[in-house]
Amino acid sequence: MPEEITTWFLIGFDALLALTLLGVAWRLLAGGDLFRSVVLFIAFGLLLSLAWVRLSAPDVALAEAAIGAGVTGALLLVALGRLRRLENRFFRREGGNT
Amino acid sequence: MATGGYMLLLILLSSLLPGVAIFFLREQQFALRTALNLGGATLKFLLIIALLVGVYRDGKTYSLSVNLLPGIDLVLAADALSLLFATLSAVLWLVTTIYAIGYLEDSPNRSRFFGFFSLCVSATVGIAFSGNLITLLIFYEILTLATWPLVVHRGTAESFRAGRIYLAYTLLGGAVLLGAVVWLTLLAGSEPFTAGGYLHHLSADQGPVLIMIFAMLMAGFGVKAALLPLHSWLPRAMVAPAPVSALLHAVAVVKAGAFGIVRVLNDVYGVELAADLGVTLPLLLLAIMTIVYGSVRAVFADDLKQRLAFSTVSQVSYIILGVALAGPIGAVGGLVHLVHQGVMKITLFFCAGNFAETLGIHRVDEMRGVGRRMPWTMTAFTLAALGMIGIPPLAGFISKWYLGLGALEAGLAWVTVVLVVSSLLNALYFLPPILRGWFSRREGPWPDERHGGGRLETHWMLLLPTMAVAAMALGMGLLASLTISPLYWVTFIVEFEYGYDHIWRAIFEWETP
Amino acid sequence: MPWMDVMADMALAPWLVILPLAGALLAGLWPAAARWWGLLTALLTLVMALLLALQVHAHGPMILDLGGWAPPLGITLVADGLASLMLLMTAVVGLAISLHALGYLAGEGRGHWFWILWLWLWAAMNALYLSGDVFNLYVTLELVVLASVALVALAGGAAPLVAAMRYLLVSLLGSMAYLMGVALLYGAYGVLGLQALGAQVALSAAPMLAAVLMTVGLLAKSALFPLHVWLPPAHGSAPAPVSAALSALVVKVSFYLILRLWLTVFPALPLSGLDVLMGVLAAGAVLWGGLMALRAPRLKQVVAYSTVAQVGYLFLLFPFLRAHPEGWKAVVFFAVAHGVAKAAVFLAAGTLQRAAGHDRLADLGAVMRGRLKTSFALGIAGAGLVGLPFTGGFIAKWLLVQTALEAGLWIWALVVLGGGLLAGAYVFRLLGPAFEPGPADRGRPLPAVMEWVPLALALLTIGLGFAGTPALSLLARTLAGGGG
Amino acid sequence: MIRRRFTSPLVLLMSLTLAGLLIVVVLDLPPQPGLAAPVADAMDRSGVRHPVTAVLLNFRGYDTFLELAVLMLAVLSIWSLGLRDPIPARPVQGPVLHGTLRHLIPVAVVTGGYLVWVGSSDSGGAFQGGAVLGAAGVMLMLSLPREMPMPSALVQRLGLSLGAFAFLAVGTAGLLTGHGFMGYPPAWAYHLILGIELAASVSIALTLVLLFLGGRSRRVRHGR
Amino acid sequence: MAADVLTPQIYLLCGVLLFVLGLHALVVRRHLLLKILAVNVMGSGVFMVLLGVAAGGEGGVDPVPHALVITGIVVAVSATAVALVLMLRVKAATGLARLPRSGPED
Repeated sequence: MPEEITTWFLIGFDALLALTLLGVAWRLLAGGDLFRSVVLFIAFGLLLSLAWVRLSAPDVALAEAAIGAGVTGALLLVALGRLRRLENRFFRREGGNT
Repeated sequence: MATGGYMLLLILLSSLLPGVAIFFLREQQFALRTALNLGGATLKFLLIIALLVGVYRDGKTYSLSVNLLPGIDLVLAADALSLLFATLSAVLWLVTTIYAIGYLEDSPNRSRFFGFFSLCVSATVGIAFSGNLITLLIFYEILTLATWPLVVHRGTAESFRAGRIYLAYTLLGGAVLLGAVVWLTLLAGSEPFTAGGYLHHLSADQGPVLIMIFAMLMAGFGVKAALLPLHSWLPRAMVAPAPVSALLHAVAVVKAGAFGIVRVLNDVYGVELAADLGVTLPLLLLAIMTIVYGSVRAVFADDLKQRLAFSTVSQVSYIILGVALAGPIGAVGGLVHLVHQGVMKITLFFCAGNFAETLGIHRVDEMRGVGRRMPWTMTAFTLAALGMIGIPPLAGFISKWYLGLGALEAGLAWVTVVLVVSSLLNALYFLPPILRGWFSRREGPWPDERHGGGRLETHWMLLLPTMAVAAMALGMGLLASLTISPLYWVTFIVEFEYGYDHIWRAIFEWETP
Repeated sequence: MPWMDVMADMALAPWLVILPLAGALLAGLWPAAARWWGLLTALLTLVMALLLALQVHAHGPMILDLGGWAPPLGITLVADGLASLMLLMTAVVGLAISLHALGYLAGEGRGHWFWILWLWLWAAMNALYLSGDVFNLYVTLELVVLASVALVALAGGAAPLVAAMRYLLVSLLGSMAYLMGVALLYGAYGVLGLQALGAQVALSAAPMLAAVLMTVGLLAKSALFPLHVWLPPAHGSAPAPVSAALSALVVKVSFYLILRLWLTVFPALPLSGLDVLMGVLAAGAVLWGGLMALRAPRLKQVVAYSTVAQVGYLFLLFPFLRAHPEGWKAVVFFAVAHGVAKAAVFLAAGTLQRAAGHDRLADLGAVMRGRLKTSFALGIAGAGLVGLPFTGGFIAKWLLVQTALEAGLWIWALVVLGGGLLAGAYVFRLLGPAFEPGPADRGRPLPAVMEWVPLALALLTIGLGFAGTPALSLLARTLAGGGG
Repeated sequence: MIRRRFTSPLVLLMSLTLAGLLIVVVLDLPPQPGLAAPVADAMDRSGVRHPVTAVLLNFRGYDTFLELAVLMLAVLSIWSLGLRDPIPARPVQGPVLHGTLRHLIPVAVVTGGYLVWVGSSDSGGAFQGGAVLGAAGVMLMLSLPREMPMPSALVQRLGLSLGAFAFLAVGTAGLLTGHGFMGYPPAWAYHLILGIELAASVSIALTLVLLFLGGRSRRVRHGR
Repeated sequence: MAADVLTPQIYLLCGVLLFVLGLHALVVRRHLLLKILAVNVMGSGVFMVLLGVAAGGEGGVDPVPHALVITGIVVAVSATAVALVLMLRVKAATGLARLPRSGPED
């Protein structure tokens, strides 16, 4: 019965995807290295679009990939870069004082 | 809307509008400010006379109502009691205005002072003309708002402290009052004041609730009337300028409280219901305790204004005592004391202000020999003080006489003992300043002499109002049997309130045997 | 009135969104003329809000299907008594804020940003008041949040920026909780319209959880104690027109939404427990806000803490909703009265601050004596906050106490009365410096409009003291929920 | 620190409780028809063939309009926060990246345009198309060694508000011509929707680029 | 058939857990960037619930939640952009990318 096998395969895939999503979310929110969090977030967005496809929502998948992962990811990366630079500036200023 | 309701509005506006205008005058615009002050005061006086003529000669009724909430109106109405209080306020405002102009000459922030002064009188007249309990509450709160700036007028740390205490008491009283009025309105609706009360129809099992509400109302009004546990703001408020003390003590604030208690007892609960509920006796006891306590404190007060303040605490409770006796004769005594105490006390405060302003006298022991230096003021002081003690034929005697008769009528003979004791205490604290003023000799200079050199003993704007009110205090006693006397008026009110046609005749015969 | 009949069929509601939004877009396009667009918008919006209130009062609630698509499919605009009263209040206060800003921001290089963001905020609030769809409400809510966060941050400086950040995060948290509620409701009933949901919601787990999530989310936005931390720095350090807009208007937005939800969507759900919890939080807010206002050293901080306290009254809504069918009207009237009075107080404070160059209470006496009109506005509007007679605040306090006593909830009556006492204490504390001895000083020269607008608004507070009956009869034309 | 030690377990407990409640509720959601049927019934009057686009731009066009407003407001909010620092300096790009981008960007532009157009009948639409266009713009930014000169402030603002304006104009026109606010005459619906989509996608693309820039540059002063 | 029922259920469950995960991180994490990420994760959780509902409905796939989620994604990116810029301003003004005196609720 190939149909049933396909069905169970897909369900297995769904479960795996859900678990991966949860794992990625857990890791990215755990803190530590911010850069890693941001990269994980972008990956999270891409995995989400996969989930949206599985939920028969191709429009949402497109939007998620372009906006949720793409644009938000770019925003996060730039913000992180600026944050680092601000940190350096503060660091330098404090270093100069002492 | 009955005919001529706008007359009442006009009376309110005659002090409100000048008041608002005065706020925005510059300090130097003396002439305009004085014109506005006196113009407003005179206009109000004339309007009240017109109102009196309208009510008593032409039999008109005046009322005005504005809707506030569904079923709840702001009602202004003129009945005999409101006319009594309004007339007292208008007359005393006129003289106090003149006095205050003289007293505050050259002091700073006069525009602000007279602005709030006018607001204060508007609120008092509003209280007088309130046609129901909600309206009374509204103007009562406005009075708080308008008098606080007067209490803190001098701006010193001490006056701010007094202001804080004043606010703490009056706002708390206002909150309690609001709760009580809302509660009562839920039970009985927003009824107009009705002679004999409007709560009879409430079922008997609501007795405890009605007692609770009564207690709250008494607490709310008792704050301003300086009833015993709630009195201590009053002596502290003495830091205000003399005309303010005069106004606070003689007319506006304490009388507003006493007036509210009279209204509640007569026109909301009705004396019968109040007596049935058993609330008049506790009120009577409270009044008596306040009378004795105030007198005792006055005896030990060295500062002249403090002494007068404690005297006020004591004397205002005569009014409450009178209505709490729950009989017509006692009510006559209480209500007539509303007027008499007002006129006498304002005389005393004017005199104290004259002493302080002219010679820098603040303490009783500084009054030595002041009778020679300021004989006119001292005469006025003596007349009013003797009146307070209750020496015949002065005004205070009449009040006490009726209070005594009322007590006998109510079968509470022991109350007369209290009256006697209180009168003795009155003598104890009023005679020393009189004796010192007339019969002691002054050694050395006055503490701070200012108005020297003139032909008069002090500024005419201080002296004239003082003499006017002193003359009134004298006249009210001497001419008590005339139809324009407060006594006649009060008996008319009581006759109406208590529904006894014959009582007033009976009283009158009793009084002039 | 024949013209009322002509108006009967006119769709006025969309204009209340179109006008401010068009104004916002135009102001964004020509920042140099932003203030004139703002003023024009304010005037037109006020006229429209008045007409709408009259229309609703005369003909009852209006429901408009947007795009001609009937409810399960399309979005509706609902103009009923509640919405039109809030719109009217917003328009009146909005015009005052706009006029005052004309003076306050004159000559400020970045002043145009105020106008742009303020018009956006106005459009967003109007859209929210009119929306009849839970998801559409979410979008309007986000608009309100973004505009008000930007307005808070406009002042620059560490404290406003931190406050803005805090506010944004709390709001986003609230929005997400709200959105989860929407998702649960859609999952359970498959519709998004408020009326349609209200007709279906019955006592079961999904709507209960949705109600809790949405309510708690919105509470966080409305700064109810103890979620109020961001409010005082945000409202206290923003430019005066912004403070006025935030304290008088934005705070009411999430309150309105909570009320709307419980009136229309969730009336079938029991409130047991929630009412006591909310009442306790409300009492905490009243007490804490009042005490902090008594201690704050700066004028605008005092007023900001006063907002924390008065938000507490708003959430007496819950005990009232449970115990009294008409009780919410008292709270709405309070919201309106507070809106007008608080705006007047903040604008007056702004004028004094501009004149003196600072707003430290201890050193404000001279300017308060010199700027009498403004001090008066402060006094009258302050009396409104305390609930002294002849102000809308008095009527509001009366209604609150009446409702509480009528429902037998005397404890909440005590909270209202006690809160009034605290308000009295801090309002008179504000006025104190005016009575200290010393010279009068008008301070820096200011445009006359900055003195007249607070005064006019303060006088309107008195006007509200006589508006109880019409306001209540307008509120009676509110769409009720529950079974249609 | 004591406070944190005390609150962390509390937060965890509350989160777990909430999770439990949500799971119970979500798994127990009753089957309901949703709005699939009403949407299908109304498709022939919507002017487009793709249901999601019909919902977005017609049935719930008001939502989408306000969503455009949110985007625009976000840019304005960011601008109002003051001038920004220039984008962090990037290493000089090699020829590979440069070449790739040279081909990728036109492809992205075409894809974006296609997505907008195809939105009326298939998956796609203004937001997706606009996002791809915006992404192309962002890539362009990243590929240039120095910051790209942006068009003048007025042009930026015009482009930014184009979508919202178009939507508002069409919506108001509907109100004035008797089709109700946000209503289209069915015959014109397709063209109006396509027009709005085009305008919106331009605005969205520009918005995304501007969001990415995160404020107006400190280096180039834009006059008002 | 099983997939039609189970797939939405799996994602509903996942969505709920993402929501709570995000909520917890939003409250507990102190760095603003993490808080912002947490809000986004919360949002994704809600979107997943909405789409799960859409996929599990009786009458086939429901397009309305799809439209809602697209709107939601755009709103989320707008809010994220604003929050990120604000974070940078806070950092520039205070030197910290976290909220001072952070209580449990912020």
